Amino acid sequence: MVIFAKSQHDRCNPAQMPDLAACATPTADAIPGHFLRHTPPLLPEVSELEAIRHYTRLSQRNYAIDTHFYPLGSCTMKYNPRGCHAVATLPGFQGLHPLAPAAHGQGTLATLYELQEMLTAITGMAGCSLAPMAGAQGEFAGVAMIRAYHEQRGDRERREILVPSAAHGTNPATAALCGFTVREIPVDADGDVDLAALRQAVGPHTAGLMLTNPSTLGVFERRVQEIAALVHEAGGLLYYDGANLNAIVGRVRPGDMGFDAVHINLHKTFATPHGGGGPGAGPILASERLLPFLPIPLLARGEDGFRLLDAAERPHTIGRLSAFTGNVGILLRAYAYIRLVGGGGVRRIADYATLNANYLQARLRQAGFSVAYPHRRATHEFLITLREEARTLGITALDVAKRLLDYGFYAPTIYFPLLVPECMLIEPTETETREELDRFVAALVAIRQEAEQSPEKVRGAPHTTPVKRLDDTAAARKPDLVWKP
Amino acid sequence: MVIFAKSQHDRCNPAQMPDLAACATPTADAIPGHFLRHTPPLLPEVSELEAIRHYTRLSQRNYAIDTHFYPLGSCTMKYNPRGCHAVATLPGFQGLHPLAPAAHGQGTLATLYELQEMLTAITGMAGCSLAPMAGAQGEFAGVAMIRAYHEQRGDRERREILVPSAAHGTNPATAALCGFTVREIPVDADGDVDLAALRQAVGPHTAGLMLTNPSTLGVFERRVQEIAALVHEAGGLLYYDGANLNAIVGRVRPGDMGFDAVHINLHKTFATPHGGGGPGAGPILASERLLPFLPIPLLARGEDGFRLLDAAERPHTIGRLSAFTGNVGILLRAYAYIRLVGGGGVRRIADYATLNANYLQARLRQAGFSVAYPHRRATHEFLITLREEARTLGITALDVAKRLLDYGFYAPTIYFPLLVPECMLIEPTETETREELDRFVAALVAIRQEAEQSPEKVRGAPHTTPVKRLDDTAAARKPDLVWKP
Amino acid sequence: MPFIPHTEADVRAMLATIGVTDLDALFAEIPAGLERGGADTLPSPLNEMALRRLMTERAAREGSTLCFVGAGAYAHHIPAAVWEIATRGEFYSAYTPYQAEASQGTLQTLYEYQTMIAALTGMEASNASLYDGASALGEAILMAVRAHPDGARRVLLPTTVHPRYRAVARTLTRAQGIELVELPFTAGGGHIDPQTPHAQATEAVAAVVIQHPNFFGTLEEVDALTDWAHARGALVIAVVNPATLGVLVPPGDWGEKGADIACGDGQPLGIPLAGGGPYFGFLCCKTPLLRQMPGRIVGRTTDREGKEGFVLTLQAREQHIRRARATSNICSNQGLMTIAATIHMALLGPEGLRRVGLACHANLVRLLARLATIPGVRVLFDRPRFHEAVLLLPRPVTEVVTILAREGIAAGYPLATDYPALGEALLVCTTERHGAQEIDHFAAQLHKALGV
Amino acid sequence: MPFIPHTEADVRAMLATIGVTDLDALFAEIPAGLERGGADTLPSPLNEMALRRLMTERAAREGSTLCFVGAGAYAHHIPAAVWEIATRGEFYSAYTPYQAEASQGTLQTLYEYQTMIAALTGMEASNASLYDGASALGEAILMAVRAHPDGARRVLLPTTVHPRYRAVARTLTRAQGIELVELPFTAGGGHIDPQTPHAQATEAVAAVVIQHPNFFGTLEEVDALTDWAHARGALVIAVVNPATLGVLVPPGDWGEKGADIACGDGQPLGIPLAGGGPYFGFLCCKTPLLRQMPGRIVGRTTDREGKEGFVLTLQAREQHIRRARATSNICSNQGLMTIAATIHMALLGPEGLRRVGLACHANLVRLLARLATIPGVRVLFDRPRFHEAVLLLPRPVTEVVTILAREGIAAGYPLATDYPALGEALLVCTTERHGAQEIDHFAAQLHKALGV
Ligand SMILES: Cc1ncc(COP(=O)(O)O)c(C=O)c1O
Ligand SMILES: Cc1ncc(COP(=O)(O)O)c(C=O)c1O
Repeated sequence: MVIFAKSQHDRCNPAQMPDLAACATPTADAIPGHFLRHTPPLLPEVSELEAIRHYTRLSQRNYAIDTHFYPLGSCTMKYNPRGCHAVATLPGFQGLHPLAPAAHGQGTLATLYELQEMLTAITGMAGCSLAPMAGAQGEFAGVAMIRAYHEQRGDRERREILVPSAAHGTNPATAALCGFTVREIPVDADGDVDLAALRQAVGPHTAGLMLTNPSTLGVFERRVQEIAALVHEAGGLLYYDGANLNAIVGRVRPGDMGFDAVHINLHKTFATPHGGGGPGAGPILASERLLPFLPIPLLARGEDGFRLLDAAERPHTIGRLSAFTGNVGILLRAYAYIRLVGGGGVRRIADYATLNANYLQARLRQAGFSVAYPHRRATHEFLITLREEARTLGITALDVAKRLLDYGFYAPTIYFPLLVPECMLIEPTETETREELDRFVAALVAIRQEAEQSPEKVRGAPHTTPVKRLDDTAAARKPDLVWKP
Repeated sequence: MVIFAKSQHDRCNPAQMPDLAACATPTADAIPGHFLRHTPPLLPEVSELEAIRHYTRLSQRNYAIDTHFYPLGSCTMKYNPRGCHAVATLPGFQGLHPLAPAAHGQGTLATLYELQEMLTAITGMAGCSLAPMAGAQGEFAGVAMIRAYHEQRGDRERREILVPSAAHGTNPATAALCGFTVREIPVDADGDVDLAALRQAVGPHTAGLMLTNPSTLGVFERRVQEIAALVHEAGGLLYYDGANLNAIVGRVRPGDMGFDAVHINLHKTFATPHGGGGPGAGPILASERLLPFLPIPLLARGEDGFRLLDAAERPHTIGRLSAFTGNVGILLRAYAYIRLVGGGGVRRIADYATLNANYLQARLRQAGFSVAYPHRRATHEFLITLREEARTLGITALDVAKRLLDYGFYAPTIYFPLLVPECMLIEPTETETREELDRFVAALVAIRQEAEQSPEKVRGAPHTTPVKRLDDTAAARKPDLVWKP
Repeated sequence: MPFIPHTEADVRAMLATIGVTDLDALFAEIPAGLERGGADTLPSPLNEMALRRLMTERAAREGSTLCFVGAGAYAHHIPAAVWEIATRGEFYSAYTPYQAEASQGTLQTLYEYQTMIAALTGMEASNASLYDGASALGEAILMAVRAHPDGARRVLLPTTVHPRYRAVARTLTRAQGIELVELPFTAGGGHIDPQTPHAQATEAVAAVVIQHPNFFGTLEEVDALTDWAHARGALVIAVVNPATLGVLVPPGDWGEKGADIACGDGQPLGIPLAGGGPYFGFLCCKTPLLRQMPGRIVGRTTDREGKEGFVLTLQAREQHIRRARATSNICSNQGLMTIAATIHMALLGPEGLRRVGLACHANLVRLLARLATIPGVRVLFDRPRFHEAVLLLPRPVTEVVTILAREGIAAGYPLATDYPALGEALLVCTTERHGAQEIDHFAAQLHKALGV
Repeated sequence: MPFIPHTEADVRAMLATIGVTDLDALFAEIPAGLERGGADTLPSPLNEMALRRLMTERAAREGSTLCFVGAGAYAHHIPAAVWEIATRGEFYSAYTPYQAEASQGTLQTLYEYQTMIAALTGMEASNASLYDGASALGEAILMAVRAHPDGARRVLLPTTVHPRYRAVARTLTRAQGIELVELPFTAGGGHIDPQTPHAQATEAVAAVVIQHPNFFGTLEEVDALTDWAHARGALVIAVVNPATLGVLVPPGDWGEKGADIACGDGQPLGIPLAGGGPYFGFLCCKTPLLRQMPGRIVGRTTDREGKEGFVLTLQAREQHIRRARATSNICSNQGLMTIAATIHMALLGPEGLRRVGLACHANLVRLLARLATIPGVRVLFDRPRFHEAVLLLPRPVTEVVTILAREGIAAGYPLATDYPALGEALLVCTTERHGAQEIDHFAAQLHKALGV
């Protein structure tokens, strides 16, 4: 039941309301009547207890990292340390106005400055802006920088961004938003970029290439150096989508692979929470030649302490991405996480994420599941395809995904990548135990058995969730987006 | 599955461990070997994520005020404002050592002092000690004070405490702990103390009478003044068990009824949380003649600020009840609650708790349920008896209680009071809405209908909880109290 | 190993299952010479205890004890319950609700959010959030231009719109060949003269942006501006502060037909200042514009047994389906912030929000009355305003701000950089959190700092 | 009305259903003249915002930034996760788990608590908590006396037991005719001479209490004392700090047969100092004493389908069943605190707890080494000790403590009131939270305060 259905006219919470008697009554400065609202908005009128009960119970209708294994490929659902949350929400940080005098924000600014430096070291790049508020905004910043770079050189013919067909949807969408034409490059049977096709595609119209490495197919792009050389030789620049950094962080630096712009999803590799869809943070890093274009604000260390650099000091910047300093609270959490794991720990992230993925891949293969790229090592994630099961048993990846919910697991990614039919992109992350991975294998095996013996059980799944399978089609056909009394 | 079954040897959480390298290695002061433990204790070895997942999921297996209506009679399960929790756990309060120099605790001490004064005003007593850590400890303090009073006067023959048969179990248990013999006084058909029996019982051996008013039968003891006079005339003193204060707070003061000692359950009337069984707080208040005996520490206001009075300044005190200052965090929450509702709000508590109880009683009576004391007004709670249903349908109060869980309600108190067979002691509290009470009536009506039509459904309840009906008998016969590998 | 649960025995067994001898072997596909690390220069690990000590020291350095800065971020009271619930692990540590059946908590809350924010703004639909108010304006402009039937690419952007919102809008729309035309404000009122737009109406205009109350706190003639825009075939994009909408006419009711798009920052609805973020952008529209909306949208539907449930819907607009032709590149949004805002709005209700608005404004009136007694301090602009105002000071603003900062007071937002023509101008703001005592204290300290 | 959801329409309808005209009518049974209120003198209501302001000011007045006081309450690191989970509404706002099927969260957690605390102390059973360590000792003494086959009512209570624990034990046992005999400590070691008890052994002794480490931080000869007590037919009651039991031999293993009862305060297991409470008392015993145990006990059982589940058990010991013959009057205990402690122990594990103990002690060694360089400061007692020590100062302790308090340092617990014979003695304590820098700072400030 929605909260509006629990609303009762005139119910209110005086403990949460300003006491108007305590405020001087505005007279001279009274607001003219025609500016005033006459019908109150349809907000719920419920008691504090009712509100708490409603949202507490709603929360219980979620699966989350804190309650379930959540092997959602390309999303890096690892444990979000509560200690990071605790320090990021210390009252001093929480109460700071973003436009307070700089003398008032030195604790925050010092921390952000250090984070800027640490991310620069981790990626092997020349500089960093913490401004982007998610991966996609980091992509936007990076591609806008590439555009600004070519424009500044008067190189106005470069109107094309190359994107491997395996790329995440944000890559082409970003390129388009930045005014570029998107050209897709196919991948070969082993999941690597098709070099021949790339060679054909690059040229004087190439502004740049966007690459995720490891790719969203769960494999490491082995010829990344050749790719970089090809694009660079053609005068294009390289963009690194860092959403999959978890697989290599501390081991390989995007800067060393030859990338000119790199974004990092702090809400993936650096364990900040996903919050049911955000907020995240997508710091953007630049090679030497893209440095001038980084989005503002940037953090600088001066004589009087730390401060934010704005457009006056960064004349070539692509500009601002947010009204203030980006998702500061998320940046603080990522900083805290890096300090907790330390230098050695950053590398261990990749080691054990990769171990977990390869172990799970090996176990599933032994159990008879088809791995999409059987000749490849898994990275932090890997793909299986249920094409055979779909053909012989009439069971889709979606059915299996829904049935997994009944077994107490969130489902792997299935809507993506589009290249592999009936796929499951599985990313266990390093924070899960071997026992949990074994339980997951057992569940998949059991579901396949069910699919053979009582397929309607699988097709009708989920059975144990608060609602049964939901009708997406009806939702899109006749959108019901706001409640009406 | 218990957490020990999830344990894996050698798994640990370095983020939560001191770094021994950072500590000087003890050499001279090394602890001799025979003091050292050789086998590590059986604590779980789980990751931080596993611990969080385990206890988060366990928590979801509870009903609580924040998730369900919880009409548990005699327990006053009302909303526990989160604002009170927030202020009581401000870092300044949380970090204060109880034995820190007094200069360091002035914020806490000032607050406790004000609370002492406020409770004194609310009860109409002469003084207050915040020391007792729950209602039962408040009772202990009160009865120990009565004992000390008689002893100080050399009145050593008063070895009996009178307790109405309806009293809560803590009353006789407390009297016994204080070295008294307990004498039960019956109640009459209307739920009042049987005055004739009381007259017979009082005498020179009477140390005092313990009374809850309103009583645990959910009715106001109408002849409380006569009772007080009777006991006082016989030289005994009167103890007020304030567990039911919610019914009359702000309207009637125990001091005006003639009581000499009063405890208050802050975790009931003053909305501090119950925490699955505590902590609570049971401040004890005294009439003029019992003042010298109040337990220490007491709060005093001096020239240098507030301070705690100890035995040196309170020579007649019954002594200490805890190592430090009692359940300070709970006291802070109660203070915050009183400030939030204010003077007028304190009285409203009683008004609306009583309104809700009488409304629910009226609705249930209209629906055909038997009210235990049909000629009486309900106070903050009331009793129904399912004796008829038990006889005709073979359904017990326990069955109905369990079935209520399936309907999304915690069950009323049924193990108590022992005087009324197949009873349900129902206390809705003032923080529930009329709609919720109506839903509860509908559920009871539906369950009675089920009892007629498909009694096995009721007898087999609960059906929707994480476990089905549990075997208490087996638990007590062969106690399994600690897990063994 | 912090946050990695593997024991040595686990690692051995797992490597054996994979069929390799060590962890390095798992990285064999990485070309030789590329592996170089990068984490070596990072500090060694701290445990949570040490981290807490470090960060507590830093947080203690943040000195604002009294804040009169507004300018797009507002220090409102937030009920303790809001974040107690919003940070429950089930909300905090979930992902975007792709598997709807296992995400009903997030989904229903977002649906309720959409309903509430649409009700507040008087609009018909809402998405489930964008990054912040400024980027929401950028998206609103892109959306309006996409939706505009004539393909017009000019958008009127008054200088009374938050300067940083304008800056972000420029960043986000630059590559789309959109022309952002800035309208000047009146010297006396600090608002857009409803007559002024006529001068700009030489070419087709896709949209007119109206911030109300505007950046100076001044109330705009929203009815006249809206009707003018509509008469020209332009869409109206409202930029509003949701905390004012318990009191002020919602954009959906401006003029004859109401604004077409309403956006802004949701921070005033229960989100702490937190140094600038995370906040969240909201974006609402009338139904005809729905399919141009960027971002996640939640819809109500039924399950196979006819029971009510909630799903992400209209996904064909989004990057993961439509890729280069999506309505935006946004993927992660500010989910948790909208969950908090929903709880906040549910706790306040219509009456609570109304009182917040009235109290904010009443405090401003009180503050201005106090400041009127300080020689040389002048209040700029003579139009009706709402909880913010521009002061003109008789001493350089930067000096005054520095002096007050030492007293723990964040005095206001200096306007010199964004509006040099205004002179020594300081934008000040009050909310319901300012007590009479604090207002008096600020006035007294300001008086002292001015040395007059 | 704060926290009362009734609208005027509700009230009218409800009164009509009851059949009365106003609220006062509901109180008609209260004798005339008795109604007088009492809340009239209370202050008028504050909203949460104003309350927060008030309490934030007060909390800011609490000045300890550096604390070297122990004496029964210890400033340990508490993982953030502990209270994030423990204050989830489902734990925080539930009652004593009477309806087991709807309380499995609390019940299973308590069962796990019992297992952990029994494991730590090396005992066979545990209850689900008592109020605090001191009252737990009182209950342990009552329990031992009840259990003692000969009806002996003498209990040996060394003066090395926390003075306040002794005080509480006196309060709680006074009316039961129990004789608490205090044993003196050795001047050199600050411990009970294993020979001394012999002198007291003239009459039957029901129990001997041993605190270890004792109040001074000194380690007692627990094996010899335990064996001596058992040889005399007395039960042994151990008072222990659970945070030491990752390192020290648990009471269950003392001497030949081990202690019979172990109790103490659970505060060091994840409970904040919080001005003195709420903490929790733990009480463990060997199986034969189980039915004399006071307080709630949780047991594991099965449901009607054979599935594991948890219930309150052995309730026949308790006041609500046995009334005047119950094992105690306790009803509410400190439930939430044990839930937090359980999570804390699960996060630390055996190795974490061991390291906490070692680090606490290592810090003490460091502190004592630093203090040894200050002229006139002497460390009292030459026995092995654990993370607490008694200092003798060359200047009145109260003066020194006052001076250091001004610097934000809580220097220690002055022993003059409880042990006047010791002279200018100060009990100091270190935990794992003290960094080298803080220890050095304390030593430097102490040096300065002594003016030597
Ligand atoms: C490969 C890849 N790139 C980019 C993104 C976009 O990141 P964000 O959601 O933070 O905008 C994602 C998110 O899932 C991703 O998986
Ligand atoms: C009437 C009555 N008296 C005393 C008590 C004991 O209070 P506490 O549980 O706080 O010790 C209770 C608790 O339920 C009670 O209902």
